[in-house]
Amino acid sequence: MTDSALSQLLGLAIGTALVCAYVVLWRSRLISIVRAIAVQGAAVAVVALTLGLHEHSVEPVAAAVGVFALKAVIIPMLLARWIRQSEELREVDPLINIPASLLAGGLLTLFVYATARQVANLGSDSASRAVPAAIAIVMLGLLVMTIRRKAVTQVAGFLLLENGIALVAFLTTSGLPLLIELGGALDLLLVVLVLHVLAGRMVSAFGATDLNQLQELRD
Amino acid sequence: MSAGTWGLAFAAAAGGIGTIAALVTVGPTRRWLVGILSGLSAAAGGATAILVLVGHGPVTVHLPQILPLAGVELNLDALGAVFVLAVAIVALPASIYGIGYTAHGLNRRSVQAMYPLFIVSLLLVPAAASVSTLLLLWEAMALTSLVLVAAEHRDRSEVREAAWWYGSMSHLSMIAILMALVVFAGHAPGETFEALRMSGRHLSSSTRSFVFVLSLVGFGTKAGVVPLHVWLPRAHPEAPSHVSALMSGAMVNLGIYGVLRVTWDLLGGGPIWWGITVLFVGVTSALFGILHALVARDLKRLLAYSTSENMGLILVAVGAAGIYSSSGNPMLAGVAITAALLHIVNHAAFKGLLFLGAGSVVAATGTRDLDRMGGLLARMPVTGAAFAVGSLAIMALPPFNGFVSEWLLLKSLVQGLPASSVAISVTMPIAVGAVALTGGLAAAAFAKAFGTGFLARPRSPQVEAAAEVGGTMQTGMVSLAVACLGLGLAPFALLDVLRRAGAALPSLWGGEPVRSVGVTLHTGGLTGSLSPLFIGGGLILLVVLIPVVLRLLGVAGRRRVAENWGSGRSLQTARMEYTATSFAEPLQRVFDDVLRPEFDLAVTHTAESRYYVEAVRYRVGIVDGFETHVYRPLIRVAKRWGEMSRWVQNGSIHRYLAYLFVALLIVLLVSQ
Amino acid sequence: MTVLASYLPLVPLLAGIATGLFGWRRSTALAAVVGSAGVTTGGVILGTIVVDRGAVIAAGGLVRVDALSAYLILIIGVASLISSAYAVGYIDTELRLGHTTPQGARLYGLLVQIFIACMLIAVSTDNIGVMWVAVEATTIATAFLVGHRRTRAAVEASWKYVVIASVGVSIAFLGIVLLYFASRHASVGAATLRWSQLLAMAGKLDPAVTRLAAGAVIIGFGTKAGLAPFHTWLPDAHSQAPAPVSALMSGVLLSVSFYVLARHKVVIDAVLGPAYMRNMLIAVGLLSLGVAASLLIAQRDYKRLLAYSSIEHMGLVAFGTAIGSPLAVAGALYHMLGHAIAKSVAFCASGEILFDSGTTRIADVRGLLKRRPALGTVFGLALLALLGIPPFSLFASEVAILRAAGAAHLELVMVLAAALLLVAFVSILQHGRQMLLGEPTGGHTDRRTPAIALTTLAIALGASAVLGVTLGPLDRLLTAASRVVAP
Amino acid sequence: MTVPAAVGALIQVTLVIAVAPILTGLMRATRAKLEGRAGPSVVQPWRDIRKLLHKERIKPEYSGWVFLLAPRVLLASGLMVVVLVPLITTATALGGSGDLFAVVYLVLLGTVFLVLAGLDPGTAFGGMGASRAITVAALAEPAFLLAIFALSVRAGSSSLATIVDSVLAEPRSLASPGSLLALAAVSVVVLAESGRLPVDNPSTHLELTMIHESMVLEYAGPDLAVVELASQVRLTIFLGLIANLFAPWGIAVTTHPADLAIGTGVVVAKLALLGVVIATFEVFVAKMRLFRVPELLTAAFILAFLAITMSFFLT
Repeated sequence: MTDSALSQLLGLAIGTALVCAYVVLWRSRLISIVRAIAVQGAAVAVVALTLGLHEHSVEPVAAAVGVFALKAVIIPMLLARWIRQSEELREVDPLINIPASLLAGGLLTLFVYATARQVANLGSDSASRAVPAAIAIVMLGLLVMTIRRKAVTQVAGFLLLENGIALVAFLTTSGLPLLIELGGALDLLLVVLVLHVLAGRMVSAFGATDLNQLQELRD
Repeated sequence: MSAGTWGLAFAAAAGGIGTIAALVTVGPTRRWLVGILSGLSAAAGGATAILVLVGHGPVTVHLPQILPLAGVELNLDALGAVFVLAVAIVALPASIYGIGYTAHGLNRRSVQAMYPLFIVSLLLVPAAASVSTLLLLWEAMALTSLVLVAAEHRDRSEVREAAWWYGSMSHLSMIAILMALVVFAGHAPGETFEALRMSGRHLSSSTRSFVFVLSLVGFGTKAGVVPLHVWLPRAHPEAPSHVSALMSGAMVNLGIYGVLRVTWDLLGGGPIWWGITVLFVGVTSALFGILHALVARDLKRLLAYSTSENMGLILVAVGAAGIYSSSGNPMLAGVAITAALLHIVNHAAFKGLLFLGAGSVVAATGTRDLDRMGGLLARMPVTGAAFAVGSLAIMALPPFNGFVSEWLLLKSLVQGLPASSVAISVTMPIAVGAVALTGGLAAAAFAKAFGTGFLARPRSPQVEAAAEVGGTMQTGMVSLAVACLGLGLAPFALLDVLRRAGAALPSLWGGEPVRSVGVTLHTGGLTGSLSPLFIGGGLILLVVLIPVVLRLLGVAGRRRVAENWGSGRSLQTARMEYTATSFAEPLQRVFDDVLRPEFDLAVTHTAESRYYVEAVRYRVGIVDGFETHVYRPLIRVAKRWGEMSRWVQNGSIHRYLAYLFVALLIVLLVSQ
Repeated sequence: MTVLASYLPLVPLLAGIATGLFGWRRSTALAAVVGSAGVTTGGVILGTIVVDRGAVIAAGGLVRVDALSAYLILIIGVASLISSAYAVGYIDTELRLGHTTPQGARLYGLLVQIFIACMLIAVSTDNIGVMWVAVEATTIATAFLVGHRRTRAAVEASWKYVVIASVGVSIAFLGIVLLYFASRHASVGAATLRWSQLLAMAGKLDPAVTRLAAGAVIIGFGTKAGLAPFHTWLPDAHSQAPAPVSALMSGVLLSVSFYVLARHKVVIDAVLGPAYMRNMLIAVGLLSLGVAASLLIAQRDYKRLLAYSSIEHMGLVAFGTAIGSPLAVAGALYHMLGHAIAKSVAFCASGEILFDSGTTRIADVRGLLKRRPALGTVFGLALLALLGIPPFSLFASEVAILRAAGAAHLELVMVLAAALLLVAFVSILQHGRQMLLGEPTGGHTDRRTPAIALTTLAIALGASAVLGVTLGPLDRLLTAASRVVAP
Repeated sequence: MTVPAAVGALIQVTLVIAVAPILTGLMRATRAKLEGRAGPSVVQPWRDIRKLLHKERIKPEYSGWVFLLAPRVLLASGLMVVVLVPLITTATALGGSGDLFAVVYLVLLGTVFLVLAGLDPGTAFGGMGASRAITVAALAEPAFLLAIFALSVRAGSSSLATIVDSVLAEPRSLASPGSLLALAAVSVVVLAESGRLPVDNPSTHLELTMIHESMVLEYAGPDLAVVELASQVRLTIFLGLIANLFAPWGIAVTTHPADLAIGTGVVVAKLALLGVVIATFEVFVAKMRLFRVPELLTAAFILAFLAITMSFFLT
């Protein structure tokens, strides 16, 4: 696995991940958001795989398989089933309209590139140069959660955040010790499950999963 | 363990056992046990104080394992001993008085358990010798007195309001003292007063002024000086009377103790503007306090405002001492400090007596409103006589003790200084004028309190049915009355002791300020002498002699009871008497623009014609100026701040996530 | 002893599994109490050993109990003892009043013990990754506990709690990853997540990356520790959760999260020097005091009032740790213990008040001292303890922290903190006065508080008072623990 | 407290008791003559006292021991001041045991007991008089004490004998503006305290206007005699104070019988002169409305204040 092939493949995977983040920010149909999350999960798995093969160690490869199973298959299926149950297909009117949120996403990415330079130039190889992109995905995830009204979109934003952090983990350290990776993945799965159960209760209590209704508990 | 340490230990132990007894026993045994044990604790504290004052040397106790991360340091020196003596003078009679007084529905476990602890904390605060110990005992005193103030919270809503005001202002006092002493300790090798004393003079002048101002605010709040006095006329009247006697007679002194200890002992004195500030605060407190006492209709509220006034007078003496010491006359400062310390002990005696008297009146009649009292001297002879002695003492009239300390206070202000600084030659006359006016108005206020309260005829049925109070309450009052007369006739015994207390403040003492030759007191500086024994004795002798001379001149002994002169009208009713409001009305009109009373006059005319009046309703309310113009707006601003800050937690999850988002951006920016 | 250190978290797990299998019965409830007592004694034993012989390492370096961990285990033990002892009566009453079903009670018993186990793992592990996983697990365990009562408000509270806490903790994970990344580039083959090794190689870690990691860690674990501006989930979660759970969360979960933050502060200070983290923590600490004080003024709900009081106290703990001198850190740790006890008692008592008056609005609760003297006295004393009134221990720790601030010449900051504490004091006193004093406006239920609940709360208050007077043997453990954070 | 000093004091007390009623008689006689009336003889007050002593003793219905004690305290405080103040000789009996400040408080003691006596019977007139008397006394206090401050600053001591000696030693200091202002202040205060005309009309019987009289309305017989004698003694003391503090020539410095005789004669002459001056002043002035009295007393206060600050700046 030559260096140039590695950096091209990494660039491609990181590029797709970043594009998926923008798709989530852009689309208002929930189904396409879920599909974008699935694609991004796959991209993270590809990054893990390439790094594993490049460093000839088994751990990242195993992690890649786990990530693919969890973030490209299981969780998107869960989200799709969730959307079908709640029959809410479209994100109605988010807090900030679509063009403005895309603009904000762009500015955010520039900002992250400007400030997160020092992480990039610590590691010399091509992987760590892509870290600012991963941090950008984290920030975009947080932006989606802050703007969108629907419960599903907020969970999608959370998943963007998690994928971003996973990317940072793989790019900087080609995978944390397996025990931590496993713990993290299990926690992520449980969080999504919990949110799914809570969304079910929210539908029964509030009739819809519009987060703006959640303003009764205030000071 | 020296005798002094045994004394303090016994005082604390007696208080502790008293609390346990209060929790365990029930009914009369509880009242008696708490009363006796608290009295014992006070007596032990007083004995220790006297031991230290007669030259036994300071009592030091060092308990490192108590109070984690700090340890307890106690060191009772001569200065602290004077204040402990003042506490003991009030606490012993008040405890005996409490035995009878708490029989009227106050015999609850929480109230009786806190009373001994309150006395122990009062006794120990002057002995504190490190920052943490002082704060611990200060808060313990505040907590125990808060529970006692809120004792009757079920019966009256004002008590709940008073409890909140008192709790908040005591904590303001504690926080201000904490800020001052913590900053001071920051610049000193340790937190004990010894360490502070060593580094006191080497601090930068800005730090010294910071510590001075904040400790003045902190201790001034507890002493009830004017801008910070608002809690005093609310909390003292609502507390049970034997507790308000303790609070007014003993607790407020500790505010003065704090100012003396921090400013002129630990900081070792300071520039002249310190003395002038303290003097100015004293003058305003004295005048403001006595004016509101003059127009108060509620007896205990009148006494509370007069406490503010007396603390003002003491601060005038302390301020004068500060001015003299910073302008290089330590001997004159000595005279002023002796006056302040003597007035503290005297004030403890007569203010305690007055509050106990008021307590008996409230217990017997159930009302505190002077306008509804009257004729109590006939119905409650012992309480009446005791209250008369207290009133004459607080009016600074011979032969009682107020006269001696007021004389010494005036002598300390009247100094023929060559005009070393314009400040002195202007402030001193103003101070004398203010003290004199306060003295005059005090005479008016307490003539009103005793005159309209106890003389003439009862103006309401419940006062008509009043009967004398029980034995223990009478002993409490009579013992304090005897103390007032004793201190009045023979203060020289106390003055020798006060010399050692004054010497404990080197920055405020020099030479031989007050000598007592035989029974006559001679003051340094502008010489003048007074022998209270001769004047008092002479008065009493003459008062006894005059009827004898009349008898010799053939005057008949028996008296015929005759009707008062009603300019021809025969029917004289109690409604024609002068009440407290009417008695003080001329003076209230003279000081109208200071008091700014609220009038409202409602005249209802008869239906037929406008020229005939059916009923006239006249209501005059005196509201505390500072409360309406300083504290109410502050509370409104705080409430608005509270309302506006609810925007932070408005329930929208998007806003909450936005906080995280912004925080992350800031972190990215900051970590360049 | 290594066995005790590594298997201590199993004790609450066993109690949890027992409740899970046999459902909520008197026996399983008492098992939980025994479990908590076991944890406390474990903490005491570990404490005495660790003070003499230094850290105990077990399970191949995964578990490392030093003085700080032992101290936190003790806090967890004490708080869970109070909460589980009170829960025995509480859940029975909930079952009787129909607020919850037997399945709900079973789930409650299981989840609480898992929650305690996760906290024990978090404090006794050496690996910062495992700490993170444990903290994330506590969020998941408490998610359904907050939503225990299935009311609209409970759903809303749990949703906000899970979302905000998870986002916060994920950001913390970013910090941990960056630290791991810095350790990889420190020296060849030295990539480690073990705290002790990270501390050893602190000199070689890259400052720039550590600075970013520090920011992420403060945001992440600050969210779980309830520090402003990430505190927003806390008032909702603690006011909706059942009383014993909010007692546990407010009392000890905040302290455990702050413990993890303190661990990271030690490493980061070794790399960047004390100034960077001190300024950030002082800012966050003062912001917490400010937010808590201003939201206490016009507070209308007594459970939220206790929640904001937690934010205020955690702000003070952060302020103490930020100063960094041994006295300040000892004061902060001592404050954690005092706050855990006093806050647990206050929340449990608020649960009883809720049963008695049926509402959490301060305006609707009147004359508590007259209608329910025992409950009123316990709640009143707990409030006084939280206000930092002697003899309770919070007074001594507050004074110690402010004294340390004075000694560190942070006069302005200390004055600001003291002023905010005063505002909070006055507001809480005002609300406490309205609830406790005066004439009651008619009691709602004739339900008498079960005796064992009140005795446990009284014993806990007694312990807090005793701790306030003298630390006794605990003093050596406290100084050793503060040595870990402030060498 | 030597034996001759005791003799001097005894002479001083008997002298004042003898002279006081006659002084009041002299003042009434002068007023009568200036108003064109014949007027009673100078000795009339003594005759009134003798008459009252043989009258029946009356106790108002609702009053207590305060009403009975007040006259005795009033007279006792007056006589105590006589013992302290250097009228005939500076070596008075209890010379060292009191100074000017003690005098002020003894006078205040008398006033307070009189006020209480006014309140005790519970009549409207007594209350009205008491309220007004305490108002005047309270407002006169600052001016009185500041005037004393001015005098004692000039003499370097507040004890009366020293002040008199210092004026005797250097009479030039009398001409200084400080002592003139002090004289003015003291005289206003004396008029207010002793209830003379601009503040209160001693000879009126119109209940609504009088202050001093309405308080003693209920007294009769021997008690009234004691009260009358006491107020006359107070007036004599005040005039004696003004005389000796501002014109002390002729006062006996030693306790030699010859000097005492001269001293007595000089003091009687000075009192008579002052009495006549005040009487003539009262003829030409009308009683001031009660709420203009505070302005008068504030003026006195300012005069005394200037007296002090003047002496600071000019020395």
